[in-house]
Amino acid sequence: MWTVVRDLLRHNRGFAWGVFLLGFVLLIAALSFVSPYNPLDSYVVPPDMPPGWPHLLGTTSRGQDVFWMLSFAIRNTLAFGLLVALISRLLSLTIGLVAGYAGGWVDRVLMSINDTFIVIPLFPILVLFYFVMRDNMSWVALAGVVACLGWAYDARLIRSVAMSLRTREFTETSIFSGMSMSRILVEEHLPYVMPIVFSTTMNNINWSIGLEVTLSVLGFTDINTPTIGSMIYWANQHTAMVAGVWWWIAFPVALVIMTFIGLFLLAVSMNEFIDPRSRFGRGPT
Amino acid sequence: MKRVLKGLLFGALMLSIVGSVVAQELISNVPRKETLIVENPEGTIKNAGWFNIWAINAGGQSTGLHQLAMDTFWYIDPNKGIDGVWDNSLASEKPIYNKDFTEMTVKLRKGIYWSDGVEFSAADVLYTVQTHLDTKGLRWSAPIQINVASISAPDPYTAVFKLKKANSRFHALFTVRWNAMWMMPKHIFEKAGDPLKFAFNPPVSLGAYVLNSFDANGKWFIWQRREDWQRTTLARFGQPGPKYVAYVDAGPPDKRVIAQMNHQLDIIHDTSPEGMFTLAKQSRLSRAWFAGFPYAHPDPTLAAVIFNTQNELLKNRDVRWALALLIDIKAVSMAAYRGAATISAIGVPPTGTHAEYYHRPIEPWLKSFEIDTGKHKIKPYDSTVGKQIADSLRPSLGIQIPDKPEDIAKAFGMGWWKPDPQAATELLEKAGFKKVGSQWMTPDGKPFVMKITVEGEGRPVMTRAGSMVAQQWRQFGIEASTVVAQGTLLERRAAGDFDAIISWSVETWGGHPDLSFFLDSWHSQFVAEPGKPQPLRNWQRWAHPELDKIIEQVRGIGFDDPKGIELGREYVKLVAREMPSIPLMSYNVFTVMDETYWTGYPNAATAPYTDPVPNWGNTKYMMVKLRPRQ
Amino acid sequence: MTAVVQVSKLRAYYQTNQFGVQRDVRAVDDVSLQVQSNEIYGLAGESSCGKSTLIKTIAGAIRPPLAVQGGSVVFNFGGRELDLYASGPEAAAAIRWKHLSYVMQGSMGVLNPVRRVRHSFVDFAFRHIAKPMPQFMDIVTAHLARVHLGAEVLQAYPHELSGGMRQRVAIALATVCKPDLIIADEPTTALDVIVQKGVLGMIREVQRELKSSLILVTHDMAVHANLCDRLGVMYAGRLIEEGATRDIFSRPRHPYTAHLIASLPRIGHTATIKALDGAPPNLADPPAGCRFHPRCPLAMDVCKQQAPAFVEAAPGHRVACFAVNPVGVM
Amino acid sequence: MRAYAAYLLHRFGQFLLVVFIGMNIAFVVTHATPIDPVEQSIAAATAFGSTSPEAIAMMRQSLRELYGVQGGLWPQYASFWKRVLVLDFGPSLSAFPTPVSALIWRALPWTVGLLIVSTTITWVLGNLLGGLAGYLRDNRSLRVTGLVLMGFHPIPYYIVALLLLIVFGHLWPVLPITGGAQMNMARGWSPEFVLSVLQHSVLPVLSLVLVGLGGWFMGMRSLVSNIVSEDYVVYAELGGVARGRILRSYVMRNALVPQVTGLAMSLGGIFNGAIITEQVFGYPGIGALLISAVHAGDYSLVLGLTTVSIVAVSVAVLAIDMLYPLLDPRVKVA
Repeated sequence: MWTVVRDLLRHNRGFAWGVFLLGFVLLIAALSFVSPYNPLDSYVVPPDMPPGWPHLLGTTSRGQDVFWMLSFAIRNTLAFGLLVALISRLLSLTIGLVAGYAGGWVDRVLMSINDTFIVIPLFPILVLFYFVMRDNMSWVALAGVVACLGWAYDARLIRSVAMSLRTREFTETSIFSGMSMSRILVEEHLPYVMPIVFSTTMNNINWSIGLEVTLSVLGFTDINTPTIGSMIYWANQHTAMVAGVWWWIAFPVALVIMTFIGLFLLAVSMNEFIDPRSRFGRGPT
Repeated sequence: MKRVLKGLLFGALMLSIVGSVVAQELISNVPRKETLIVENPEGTIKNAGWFNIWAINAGGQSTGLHQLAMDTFWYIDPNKGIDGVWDNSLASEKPIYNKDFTEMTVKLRKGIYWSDGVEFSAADVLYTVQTHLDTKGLRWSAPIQINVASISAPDPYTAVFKLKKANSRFHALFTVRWNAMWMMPKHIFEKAGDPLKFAFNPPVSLGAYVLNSFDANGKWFIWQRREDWQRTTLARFGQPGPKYVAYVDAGPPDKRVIAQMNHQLDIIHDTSPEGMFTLAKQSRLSRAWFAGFPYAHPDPTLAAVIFNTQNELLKNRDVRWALALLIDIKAVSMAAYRGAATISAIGVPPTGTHAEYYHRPIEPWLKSFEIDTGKHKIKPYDSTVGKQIADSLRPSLGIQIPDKPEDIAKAFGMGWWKPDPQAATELLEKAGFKKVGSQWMTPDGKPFVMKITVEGEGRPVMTRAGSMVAQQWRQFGIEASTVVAQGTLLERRAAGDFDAIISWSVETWGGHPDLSFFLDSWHSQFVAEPGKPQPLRNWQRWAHPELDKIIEQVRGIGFDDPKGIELGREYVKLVAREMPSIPLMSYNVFTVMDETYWTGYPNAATAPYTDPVPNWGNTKYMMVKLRPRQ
Repeated sequence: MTAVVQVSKLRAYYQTNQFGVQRDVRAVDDVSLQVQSNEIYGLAGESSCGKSTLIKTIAGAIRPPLAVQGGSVVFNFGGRELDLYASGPEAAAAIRWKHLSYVMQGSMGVLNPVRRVRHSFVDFAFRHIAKPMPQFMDIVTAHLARVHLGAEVLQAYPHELSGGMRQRVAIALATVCKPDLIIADEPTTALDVIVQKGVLGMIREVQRELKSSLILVTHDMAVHANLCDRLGVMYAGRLIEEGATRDIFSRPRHPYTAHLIASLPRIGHTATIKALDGAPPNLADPPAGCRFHPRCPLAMDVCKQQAPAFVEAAPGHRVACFAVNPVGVM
Repeated sequence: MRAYAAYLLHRFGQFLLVVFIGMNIAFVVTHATPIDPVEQSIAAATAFGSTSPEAIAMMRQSLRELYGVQGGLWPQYASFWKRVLVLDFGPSLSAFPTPVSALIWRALPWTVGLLIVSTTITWVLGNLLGGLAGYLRDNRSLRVTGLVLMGFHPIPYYIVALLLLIVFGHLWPVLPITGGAQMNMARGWSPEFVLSVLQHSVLPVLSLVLVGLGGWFMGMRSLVSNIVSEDYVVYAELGGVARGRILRSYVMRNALVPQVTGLAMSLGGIFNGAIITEQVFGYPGIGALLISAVHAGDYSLVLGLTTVSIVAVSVAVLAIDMLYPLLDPRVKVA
């Protein structure tokens, strides 16, 4: 595993860049733990200061230090992405493996549902969910909903791998040796699909972060939790762009773009490593 | 290969050319110089082709429809008015009540015509009222059916309302403050069938303008001055300036600012303080109500922290007062308006004529006013807060900050409650709360949680105020946070679905001292069961015998009876003691007017003749003052 | 008799670069041979001895990681000479199919899966035959008859044809322009025996009619025996014996060749053939000296140090073995 | 032929399933909303004026009758399906009594236009460039294009739209940043109007295209770079078939097959993008309508919109699925 990472680092430019970008982003996120300010408090520093010293990235019109806000924001945003990825991985793994292994009508049923979730326009449904849950729509809840809508595409990939595994003789032997389906899936098949799971995770995190930002900016989330989205939301509330407080929007956008490209490069390079025939169909929402 | 790539580049080029080079006029077929472009805060009108304003929000109303095409008996101006606050519009004189207020007679002006040439007469009044009596679910059906026994027209220019019960404020229904019950054209509606299903497109106008064209997707409405504008009530003040008036959906605040910088939007309805400052700095010809800071027009609306007093914890006056004493109004004014707020300590907005009727006379009482924290008595009022705000802004903003006390009072308000955490602690402990570590606990030992409901993007300024109040409570050890109820705020406010909400339960005429406009609805007879929807405007769901007594006395006296002011002051003292909602400031609206094409907009210093906030029906008076820039 | 193709000192390696580790697989190592016009030249050897690579290289069908390291391939079509790797791709493209055609190993996948067979003929042959479309189609149909296929296959999609039919379509496609040289790589593997016979017979007919030369690669010595005029035997990327098929079968010089022939089943031959022990060498680092010595029954010390030269042991019969003639190359 | 029939049947079944599941989610969610359209209307109608409390009680009653929002869940569910089948969603509650369908048809053309134009551009351009990039591995300009496109690919629609808004609306204000066409211009096929519509669609389309291109580009590129090593391509080159012809009929032609499936699968995502883009650029499509409908607690409109969008997307997918066999003769029930 580590040798693989080392080799990738040494010989795959995309991977190296991805690691670099993400490393940077993570560093910023980590800094939030030593922040001198409480992210919920406003008017703790003079407002509207342009980037410079002591406020590296300037201050917001709410009297918050952009740099430290950013560190909290990116931390929460990443946490959100990870949570969504985690939950949706579980779903897509179970469904993908079972469908691929069981085949037959089980597969057909599962995949029909799967394709449904791929085709349905999710955004309207997400917005609706917000209005049902209103202020109970904490970002954890949101993560739950997003995850439940975002597993389908990867379940398909996993299924295709699982199908090929099914025909391998080691599967046959384990069946003959009387292993239960669940054990076969977990002990025999899981290791083979792990690589593809990793790479899809990156794309999934990207996708979910994209949703978080969009929803927050449109005011469809809890604005008390600082995230990249809610930062931009507050900036819009203060018409930061026209007021010339560009640093309030520019830096969050820049950082989130870094995150996207970083994760994305990882996904691409991992895919090249696993299987050169991989495709990326889905655009982020 | 190369060829293909070249082709692509070329395509991209064409795209940008389509975009840039063919830069067009803003509006086609209408000369910009003769057109006033106004923001309609309703945004995009879902149902653009619907002009039947008597059906409950079926279409838009501040699309120019109720500003330019509607009319009714009287207008009360939130500021000074063109000649006096009161204007007899379709009526030729003030309402005439019999002595026990069970009958109201209205004398109508002669020579007023609908835009299709039919004369306006008592017949239209009769038809309008009768239709509302006969039809359920029209906008004003309910109040008419509750109040009116019958209506008659002894002659074509007189209408007599027989009322079911005494009501000294019945004329308020026909007195425009933002809007009022508008007159229907009999000759159109009687042919139209069901008045609930009739679109009234194109609208026949009783105002000085008539519809020219509108966007099927509801983004813009263009009105045109009537050829026979002399035959409308506005004619008394001369010819309206703009030949065309366009009401448009100007998009989010930053787009509005951009649009005005490019002189594509003459009147911005409202923007963020920052947007206002940007325009003041960068757009030479942009004007606001105040020539300098704080710019904004104070609407006769009192923004407050409204408690749900049916909520167990908040039934106790001491708790409410404690929460009030934790607020530093200066910080709130900063957070919400960057200091551009007009604060008020009492339950009346510090606007229009109210300062001289209420704020100034009441101040001595406020200064001596005491509350008992259980341990000792304190005098919470600090008369210098307004001055403090002005002083704190002067270094950064310099000369545009007034220094004459009365100017400061006009711009920033007078005094407010001084923050007193000590007293708050004592009050809470008196109410049985306990502080455990850094966290306040309720009498039954749960953490003291306060959720402040705000409207979010809908009302940025109020959202910002809410977050600041939450922050101050949080810093004191109360688990406070804001909840965004975008779009659902009105409904949640009515349902009492909140601990505290940043909104307003006090709205007044502005120009007139009578408080019944909101006060009447505060009577305990209207307070809804917990969970049931509360009719406006007693959102705090607060009942008090003394209040009921005041209200009943107000009902008994005339609209202009000076005794009304006395009763008003009683009300003010009562809510100061009880603190059912914490008054913050007037709702300041950053209406920005661009003088590139038009001059003569209203302003505080030289022309306070009306409220510039363009979604007010009263803004029709602005049209006659506007003149093209020479 | 003129040489249609002249291969000299040809070297072609598979170069892989796995995470910085450079590996050369010397699939074709210093091979020289020539093919006369109107002859069938067979290439024999175990699988993965480099024969496929060799003819790929001759046909110029090289894709990375395969790369030519040295030597030359010179064609001579009707007096016009062409050095494949010296002259540019245009020149190479010009001779393709008109003079030089190619039947791929396992021809199953050589037809565009999403287009009808007809289009393949048009794409490949139309411009060479230079006749208006109707005549061209007649010619193609007639030619298909030669390989016992009806005109209807033209309208079919590849996946609608059986393996045998596809193979025959491929052969028809390769021969329709009457090229001077046809290179056939295992044309009959993956076909069942009956079909094999038919196809081979057919290839021969066609070749006889067209008077074109044919390089035929197969590991099946029997096929060589009854088809080829001359035969070259490869081992571990090198040509180790070459001569008239008759001579080689009657008197194989090289112990490896001998073994190959011996392993052919013969009627009335009951004694079981003792299998050759050991496996063909890893071409990434082949053994020093004669690459066959680890498995050779007659291996001598010299075999371990030096590689034997590839020289005439008899007229028109070349061998690389110290046991035959003790000449080495440094 | 029978294979084709079976295939079609299967796809159609899938189509029905998508619609069914989608509808149910929409129905359940909308009916779980705590928003009461009646209270919304009353609140909106009386927000400014002075209305006496008894009056409001009366108003509430009559609106309930008017809107007909009484009745249990099951009757509503039944009537919901009836309405779906005839595509009539009754009157909009936030624009009563105008029928929902009227509002939708007014907005739909804008969205559909936006989607068709942007998707076509994205898909064609992306595949073209991707194909070239995969075939001509070492073409500098293509490499650069690829990098740029891949840079945009992972960025969410909102951010890209925001960037465009700032650049062309604020820093270099040459393009309209709101609305669908110029104010007060007569609708129709007059050159001015068409031009104006084009001009207003530049930014929305651009944002959708920028985000979309990368996916197709990469997909096509990796497909092509695999296909060039397929036997039939190698063989065609040995056969001296013209390069252009090989690229078109052999490489691209085969790579398109999975890309078309990809298109069908990504339509949903693209639609989401359109909604957001419309919101950012105040484009008069159904995206903006949907959001305002949700704000207004207008069940019937929200339901109508969700239904229409789900059906529209699924129909588009079905159409693509039906064309698919023309592209790939080896059609089988997948």
